[in-house]
Amino acid sequence: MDTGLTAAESRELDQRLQKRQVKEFMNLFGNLVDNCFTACVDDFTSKALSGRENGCISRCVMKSMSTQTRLGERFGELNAAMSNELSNKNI
Amino acid sequence: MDTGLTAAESRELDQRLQKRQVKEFMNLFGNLVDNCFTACVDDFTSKALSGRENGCISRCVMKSMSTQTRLGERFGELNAAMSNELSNKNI
Amino acid sequence: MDTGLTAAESRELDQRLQKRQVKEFMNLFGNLVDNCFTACVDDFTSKALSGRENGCISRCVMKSMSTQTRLGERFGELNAAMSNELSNKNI
Amino acid sequence: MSFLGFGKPQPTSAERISAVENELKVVAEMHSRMVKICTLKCIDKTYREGELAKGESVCLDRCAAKFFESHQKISEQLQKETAARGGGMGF
Amino acid sequence: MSFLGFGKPQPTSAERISAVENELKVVAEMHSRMVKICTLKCIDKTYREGELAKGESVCLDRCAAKFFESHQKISEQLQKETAARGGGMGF
Amino acid sequence: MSFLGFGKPQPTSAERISAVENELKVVAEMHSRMVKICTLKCIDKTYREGELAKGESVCLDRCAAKFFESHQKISEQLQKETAARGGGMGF
Repeated sequence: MDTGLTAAESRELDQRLQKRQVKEFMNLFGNLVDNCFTACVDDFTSKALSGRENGCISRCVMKSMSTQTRLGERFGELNAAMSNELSNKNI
Repeated sequence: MDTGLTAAESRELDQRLQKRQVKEFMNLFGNLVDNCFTACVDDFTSKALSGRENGCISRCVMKSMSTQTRLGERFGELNAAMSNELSNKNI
Repeated sequence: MDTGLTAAESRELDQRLQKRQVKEFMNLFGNLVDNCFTACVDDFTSKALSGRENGCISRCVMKSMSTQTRLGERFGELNAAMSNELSNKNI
Repeated sequence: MSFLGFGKPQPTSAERISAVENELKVVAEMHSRMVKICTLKCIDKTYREGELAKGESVCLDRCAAKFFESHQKISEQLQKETAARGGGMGF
Repeated sequence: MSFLGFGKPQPTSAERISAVENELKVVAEMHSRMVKICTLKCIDKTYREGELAKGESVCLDRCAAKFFESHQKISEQLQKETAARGGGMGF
Repeated sequence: MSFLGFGKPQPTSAERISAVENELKVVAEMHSRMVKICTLKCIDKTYREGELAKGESVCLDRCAAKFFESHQKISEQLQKETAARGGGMGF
């Protein structure tokens, strides 16, 4: 993206984006825990995760990472296509 | 609302409120997309929206805007009534 | 927690934490309203809460506070145990 | 709307601005929660119509009134219970 | 992606940075909403497998495409309707 | 709790404060997610009683323990998988 910022502005922006990345990773991690815990843990007759729950969580994390990767690729493609379309319209 | 702020403070506040408005509009827009997509799109045998899905989304947006408007009016009335009640209590 | 901060840094941190506490209380209160309203209010043939709804909300608030307290205790214990484990690993 | 204790006299300029900003934030968040919850309670999810049905409109009005009543009731109960338990903001 | 009107020429340095930051925030939030919603629509919640099934992968691709199309469509409709109603950002 | 890599030595004062603030934010968010999810898993939504039933209390305790165990397990798996895939924070 052509941001039209000076070098100093870019540096300031970079710092803010790093903070945003940390925040986004924290959200992503939190959503992952919520999602896999909700889907996999339903037995409260003991206080330790059962073998079945452990397996489910582990598969859930793997599948969620693949989902994240795949959707990230699609998102990048679609976003690039949309940006092109919009800048063609604006010219 | 009587904010009890000086002119300079009011100006600073205005700037922050503008930022807040942008943020709230973004939330509102995001919730609208979530809500209408969840309600209307359920067929993943093709990658383009079907006529039925398009119609549903369009009606969903219209109805959501009316809902937003109507609830905004009620909220304003109820909030005014509550503020009056509270300031009467405090006097 | 040993934060390794100077006194001045601690003071600055305290101020930020107070803001955070206010924010967290607001979230907690908002979630409580959402949760108890969703669970207890389902009759929209009148615009005032019925006796049944009032009772349900009141019990919901009491139970939610007990839940909050109990989970707060468990969270404190588990978090302390985990911190100990981690610092033992790091030494 | 001062039920969360904002809007009390504050010394510095920054604090005065924060106080008003917080008060408006509480109102904005309450509004957004109300829209979400009353849409869920009142609006037909099939979106066969783009206009609000008569029944939906009436339901929204009553839902808004009940939401406010619940909000105020819960706020009062919370203050009473918190005082009785001698607890701070974390319940 | 400029459909929310960010990225227009802005005078001061702080505003230029904010504009780019907001634009990236909009994209990041859209991404995160898409992941949540397409996971819900496409991924089997039993997590019997740790790999994405063929059907799940295809569903994710189509869901991403439909999500983008919906996003753009809703954004355009919102602009038209808001203009027609003469309303501001709060609808 | 340092599993997200906060709390490492940081040069400037502002960064030191941010690091501690982030660490506490992670803990606070984890707490709030736990309350939401364990309330959903353990608390009877009819609210016929205002006191926690014995079964609910025990369920909360076990849910808290399992939530922590899941949190730690997922955090470790995420680190391993991310390293194995050579990916950054976006998976």
